[in-house]
Amino acid sequence: MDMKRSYYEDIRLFPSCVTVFWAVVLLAFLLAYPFLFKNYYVYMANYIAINIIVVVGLNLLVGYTGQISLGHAGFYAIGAYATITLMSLAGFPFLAALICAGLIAAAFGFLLGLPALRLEGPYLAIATLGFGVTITTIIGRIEMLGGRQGLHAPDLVIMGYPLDTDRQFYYLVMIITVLLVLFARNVTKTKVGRAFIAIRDAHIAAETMGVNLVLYKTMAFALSAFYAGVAGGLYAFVLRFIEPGLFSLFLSVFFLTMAVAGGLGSVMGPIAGAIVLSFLDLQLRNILSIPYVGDWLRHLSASYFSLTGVSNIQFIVFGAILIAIMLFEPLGLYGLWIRTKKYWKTWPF
Amino acid sequence: NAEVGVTDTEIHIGQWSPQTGPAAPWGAVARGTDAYFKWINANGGIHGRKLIHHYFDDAYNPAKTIAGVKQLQEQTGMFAWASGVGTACGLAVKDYLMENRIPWVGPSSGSRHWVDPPQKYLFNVYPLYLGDAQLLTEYAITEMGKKKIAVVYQEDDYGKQGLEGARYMLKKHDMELAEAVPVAITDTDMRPHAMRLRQAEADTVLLFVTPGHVARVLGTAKAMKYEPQWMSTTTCGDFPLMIAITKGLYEGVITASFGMMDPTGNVGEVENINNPKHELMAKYKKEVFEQFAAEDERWGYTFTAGIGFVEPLVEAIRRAGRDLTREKVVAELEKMENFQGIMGRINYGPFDPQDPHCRIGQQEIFLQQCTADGASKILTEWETTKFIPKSE
Amino acid sequence: MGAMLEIKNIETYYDLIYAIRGVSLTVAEGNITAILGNNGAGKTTILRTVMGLIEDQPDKGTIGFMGRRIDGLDTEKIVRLGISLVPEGREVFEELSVRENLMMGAYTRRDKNGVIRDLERVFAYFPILADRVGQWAGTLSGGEQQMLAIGRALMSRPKLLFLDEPSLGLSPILVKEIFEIIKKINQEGVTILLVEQNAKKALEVSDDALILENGRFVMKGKSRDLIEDENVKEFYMGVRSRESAKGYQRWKRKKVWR
Amino acid sequence: MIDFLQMIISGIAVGSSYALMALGMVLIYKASEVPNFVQGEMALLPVFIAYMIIHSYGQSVFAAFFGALAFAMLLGCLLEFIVVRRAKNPNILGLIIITIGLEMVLLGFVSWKFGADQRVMPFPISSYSSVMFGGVYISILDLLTLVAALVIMTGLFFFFRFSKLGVAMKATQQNETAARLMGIRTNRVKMITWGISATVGTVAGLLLAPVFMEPYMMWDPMLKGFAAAVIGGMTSLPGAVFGAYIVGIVEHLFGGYVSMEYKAVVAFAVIVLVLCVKPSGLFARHYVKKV
Amino acid sequence: MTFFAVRHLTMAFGGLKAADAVSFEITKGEIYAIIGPNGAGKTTVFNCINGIYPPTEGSIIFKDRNIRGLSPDRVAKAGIARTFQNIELFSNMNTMENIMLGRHLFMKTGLFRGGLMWGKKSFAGKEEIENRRRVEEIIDLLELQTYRNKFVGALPYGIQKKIELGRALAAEPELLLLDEPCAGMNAEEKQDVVFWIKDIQDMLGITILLIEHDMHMVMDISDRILALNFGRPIAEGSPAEVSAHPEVLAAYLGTEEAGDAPASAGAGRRPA
Ligand SMILES: Nc1ncnc2c1ncn2[C@@H]1O[C@H](COP(=O)(O)OP(=O)(O)OP(=O)(O)O)[C@@H](O)[C@H]1O
Ligand SMILES: Nc1ncnc2c1ncn2[C@@H]1O[C@H](COP(=O)(O)OP(=O)(O)OP(=O)(O)O)[C@@H](O)[C@H]1O
Ligand SMILES: [Mg+2]
Ligand SMILES: [Mg+2]
Repeated sequence: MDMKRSYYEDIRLFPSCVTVFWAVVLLAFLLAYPFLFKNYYVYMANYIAINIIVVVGLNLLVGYTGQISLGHAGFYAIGAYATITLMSLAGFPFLAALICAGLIAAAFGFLLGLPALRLEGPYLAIATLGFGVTITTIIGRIEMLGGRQGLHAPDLVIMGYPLDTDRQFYYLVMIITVLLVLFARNVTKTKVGRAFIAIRDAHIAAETMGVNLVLYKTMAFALSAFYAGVAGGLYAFVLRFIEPGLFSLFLSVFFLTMAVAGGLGSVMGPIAGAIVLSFLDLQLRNILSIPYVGDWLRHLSASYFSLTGVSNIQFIVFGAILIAIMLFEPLGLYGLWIRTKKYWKTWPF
Repeated sequence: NAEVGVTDTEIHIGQWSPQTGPAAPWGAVARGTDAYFKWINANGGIHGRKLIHHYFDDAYNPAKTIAGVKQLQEQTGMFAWASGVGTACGLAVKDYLMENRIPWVGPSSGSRHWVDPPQKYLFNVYPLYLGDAQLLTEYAITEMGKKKIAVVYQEDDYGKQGLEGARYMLKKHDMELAEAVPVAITDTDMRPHAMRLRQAEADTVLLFVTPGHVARVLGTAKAMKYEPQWMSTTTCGDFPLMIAITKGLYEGVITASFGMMDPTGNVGEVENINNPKHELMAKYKKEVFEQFAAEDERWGYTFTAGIGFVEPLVEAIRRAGRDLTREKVVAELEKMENFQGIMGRINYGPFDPQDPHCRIGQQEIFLQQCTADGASKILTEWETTKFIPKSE
Repeated sequence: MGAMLEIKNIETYYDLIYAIRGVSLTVAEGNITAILGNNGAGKTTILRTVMGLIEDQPDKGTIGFMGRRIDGLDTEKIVRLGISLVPEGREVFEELSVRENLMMGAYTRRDKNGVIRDLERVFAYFPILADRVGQWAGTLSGGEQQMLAIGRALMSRPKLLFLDEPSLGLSPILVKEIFEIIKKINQEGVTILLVEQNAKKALEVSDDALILENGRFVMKGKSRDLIEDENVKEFYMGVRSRESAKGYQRWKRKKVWR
Repeated sequence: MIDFLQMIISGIAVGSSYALMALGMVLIYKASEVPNFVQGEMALLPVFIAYMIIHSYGQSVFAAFFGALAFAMLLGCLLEFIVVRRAKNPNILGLIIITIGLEMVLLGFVSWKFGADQRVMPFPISSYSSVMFGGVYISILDLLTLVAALVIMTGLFFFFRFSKLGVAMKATQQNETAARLMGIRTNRVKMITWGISATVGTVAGLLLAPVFMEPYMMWDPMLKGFAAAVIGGMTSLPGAVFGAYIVGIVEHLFGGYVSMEYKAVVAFAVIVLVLCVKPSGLFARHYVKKV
Repeated sequence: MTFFAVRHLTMAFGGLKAADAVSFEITKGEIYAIIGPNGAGKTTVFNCINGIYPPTEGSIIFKDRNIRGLSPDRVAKAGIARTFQNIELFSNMNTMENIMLGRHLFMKTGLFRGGLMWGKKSFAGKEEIENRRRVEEIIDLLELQTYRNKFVGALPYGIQKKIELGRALAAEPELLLLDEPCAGMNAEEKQDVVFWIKDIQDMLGITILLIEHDMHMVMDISDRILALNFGRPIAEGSPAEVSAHPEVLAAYLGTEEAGDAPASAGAGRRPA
């Protein structure tokens, strides 16, 4: 029986030496990454890291607090626009602008959290969805924010060091990502995180145990929006150009997909989801250049479908992968991981 | 050879386009380019080198455009970039391409952003939307004697610059715009828009929207018994297509055109994209389209534009000779004067950061009117339009 | 009387949890059979297994109902064969009215008049349900929901009725009544398999009884014999509690069954 | 005044197609509690099939439409049977993701098979002719849509209110285990619901296609239909139709009198307002869990 | 000082008065039980006390303060904890975390201090450990050790009831509301619960308000009993008094005669 040798064991970051080892390996890998891979992959890592931030934040809301959001692209947009505007119009330094942008997004999250207090299920879904599309519509109308033409990001300088290549930006993004992920992980292990889960599982009971529903629900919204806002600010500098069309409903749906397919209610799950699905999203458009498969698909298209529409195969594959994940592993990629672990534990029996 | 993207036998050229998503109809541009390059290669290539065309699907999403451009540029190495659909997508990669001094020729949208401010390595081909609007407005006022002109515009560069061009021309005539109706790209219900136009009693309506929206606006207005003179842009100039998707309502609509048929000396005559009188077009149809396009490809404006937008690039590569470098290509492009393929005449000049005209390329267009069977009645000669700089 | 339900050596898993460890049981036609056991012994699991509610289970063993094998059949089919379950925790349709809930119980029946008669019968057993007939079942009190669940099961006129802790949360008078009703239903020809915590009442009303522990039967017999058994008395009927509650007698005896 | 009436009428006209989508959504929500994101594409594929029947096999429009509706029924059933049913212990979010996945597959399939070309569906009556009531125009196609929406709503309403299968659908949604214990073949019930829902959606699709057809044509009606269903209460059929008319009329009045630019999003603002007052929509009883 | 009192509490759902002018008072340290037939309004009274339902009328006094109209979390803060009739556990947490949630009110870790829990010396770390110690005490008391790291969703009913009790205890309430703590337990387990309730009263000094249908238990441990029927109090007093009260006998306990005629008065219709 696992007896309480020390109370701290359950909550500490590295439950065993093995995890410390793997964490160090991971950290070393992350440090060396830009030197191991071509620039494009560094760019991709930045892109994925940013998705990780959003999805980890979204998971705090969806996975832990049980509130659905189809409007995270809105917070993301707010973060991106606020960062650039604060820098170019108000002359904020980057990090300050980024944090302020996160806070502005959080303020919007708080506001959205208020009507969300009484809503659930599809009602909440549509309200948040409405928020997402409204925000981008409004941004698209504000000339100061570049309207539909979009905005270019200003030059990025941190404490005198210009960061204009993807490699330089990589370290900044990684530091922020790791910090935010650890923060989220700690939140979920302490009082606030428990309150979130309690609200999700049995909100009446949570209330009678002293959890202030208004406070914690809006806090979940604000926190999650903060993550999206910070990620949005970073995203503006990964792309170096933003326009309202980027922050479409599809993006919100995509965030949610990453969170759910990765596995809700865990911190590792969304990370896995963000990595796998972002990668798929970027790489599937090359599906026709895979040797043999591509030729076969072209052949198939020529005889039964249309060659002009052949690129749409990526949707079919992407959709099918989503369905497969959810059908075979309702807990998402994280569930898969747990199962594999269980399996190997008993290996070779 | 030291230049990126050029080997002894190959020249790598990249392009992005939406093959999927709501903007997928524009994907035919890249497929046109592709067929054109294949045709060139089949005819011996350029100075012994084949053109290797890498086009990828970005689904009209700037984020994916950036990713794809970086991937191709950094992994395979592109010598130059051709065309590329979408203003936002182009804007997203513009800085990257320019900072790396990679030539980019013929973005397939008529946005002022490509030339204002001009960029050394970016050569515009598509006549600006500002020009379409000017010519259409001018024609409506002076030739047709219209009094109340309204604009339906998409809420992006395309629509807004069209609106700006129309306003510019109306001001010259001391007239006011009767109504400006914005359309969101996601709108499918055009009844409110048609209502607005009818309320304003506009006798002429300029449509700066996609073909799909045009079809819906025309149909809805017709059901309300509102039938003004409709006008539209090069974007909606594919008459056979428009006649089909409007079930014939497109008859009589006037649009601007950037080429594909030759108005010179033919004014008042009827031309047909399927049996063009334009010699080069006829040739392309027979040799490029019929041999190298996919079986289900449609011979239409979008496809042919894919050829037209890259003709200057191919020409410049040809002129640069066997010893190919980017600088040489740029130099050749700058020297280009009155070059004409299937579009209008194209002129560039030595790079001058103050003068957009050195990169604007084509500045002339003409007007055509749709006949009942989808052919074009040509209304004007080539007309040179004026560049309107950003107002701030 | 022959065996109506015959369970042979079934084993059931919840994923990796081995919940039922080889259980055999026969329910004789016309009898009331009771299963007793601690929390988590697996009583509910047996019922759910028989009803086909646990996917891909039982893992081993066979279940026969009136001479026909029913393991592996869909729940719907099993219900249509004439078995009905009053599930633990009531499981009423919260957003349907009381009447609609009851009518759902008669879903598989085609005889309209019979259904109406049975509805009357249920209202006669549980008059309070007649008062609440239009109310959403989710807003009923706990006991009312329990009555509704039993009534609903009766509406399908089952040959064999499973009751999973029917007295849970009922007031003493209702507990008494429920057991009377159970007896009455039984006398009307319905065979009953009863799972109960209230051992005394269950043993009084039933013909046969079994005691389940940790997924195995540890005792079987006629109810009137078990009722006299010392161990059963002490652990399941709480004879001792009478004297001790206020006396802080907090010693505990280990249960030894074999 | 005429303008105002025209806006109301136009709002109702566009609301009718939202209403059909909303009805489809409500049906599936009633049976499986899924906000069904594949609703639009379940209609899209049959519409394109109808187009194919007309153009590739030269059949009459009526035959094609009939074929499309039959195909929709089959498609809905198949989606449920092949995919949705296979979900192990599905939770709402999982099901949303599955429907989104299905949406991608079907949309990809249609775009792959038919290309991105824009087209229109032949239709027995001209899609542009209209009738006039005292200065207010309404196109015949719109009128047809309106009638279809009301007829289908009434039919479904009575079906749910009075048929045993209707109540069984509700029961299935609320507590599937218990429903199975009642002998309700929940799988079959759900399958049929999906079939009916797809068919209702296809009616909307077929009535939109004569004006314009492309692979993305159903996305906006689907979203608006979803919005309408939510305003109406997600489980109420009359609510869905009513909500759809609210959305349509508000959009038109807003577009006509206030701002065209925000017309596309005004529906969502209305929703948030409505939900602030009635968290479960206008027509559904708000059920608060009892402890 | 009034420790706890309910005065003229009325709760109406539409036309139905689930609680109708209920009044009673509890002194500190006693065990007070509410009994009554199913649907009599017992749980409704609890829900009103907790602030889950807004009472239509009446007042609820706790330590000289009217807590009617406070939100449930405020009521909890004032020192009232409860368990539920139909188990409301956080099914995706394990036993320990469930009980840890009971410590919610005692923990000061907010978002920031929680997120910045770097090590056991940090504020949040220290606080976690400290509260964990309290939780372990409760786990020991209720003999839940084997279930400590198990997800509660799949645990047996009786264990879940115990965990709920533990969670309520973790909040260190002054007044503990127990809604049918023994339902679904066998005799032996019931006995354990009885002991625990006594312990809670004696050792922790917590006042207990109890709903229960098991008359043996109620008679055994409660100091005073209130009987409700159709939302109205019908009898109050010591166990002996109440159990002898004729109305209680008729409506709730059932006399021997009533037992012979099942479909009779017991679940009786509301008097006209
Ligand atoms: N869904 C489930 N997943 C995993 N384990 C389960 C599940 N349901 C029950 N179990 C486990 O199976 C065992 C038997 O449970 P079961 O509910 O059958 O007991 P029971 O005898 O009915 O208890 P009670 O008297 O509390 O109702 C228990 O140990 C329980 O933890
Ligand atoms: N939210 C509600 N809406 C409508 N009626 C309700 C609501 N909550 C309770 N009721 C009704 O109030 C009455 C009292 O319910 P309550 O749950 O308080 O009973 P109870 O005394 O706890 O019974 P039991 O012992 O069966 O749990 C019941 O008739 C119930 O139907
Ligand atoms: Mg059980
Ligand atoms: Mg109760």
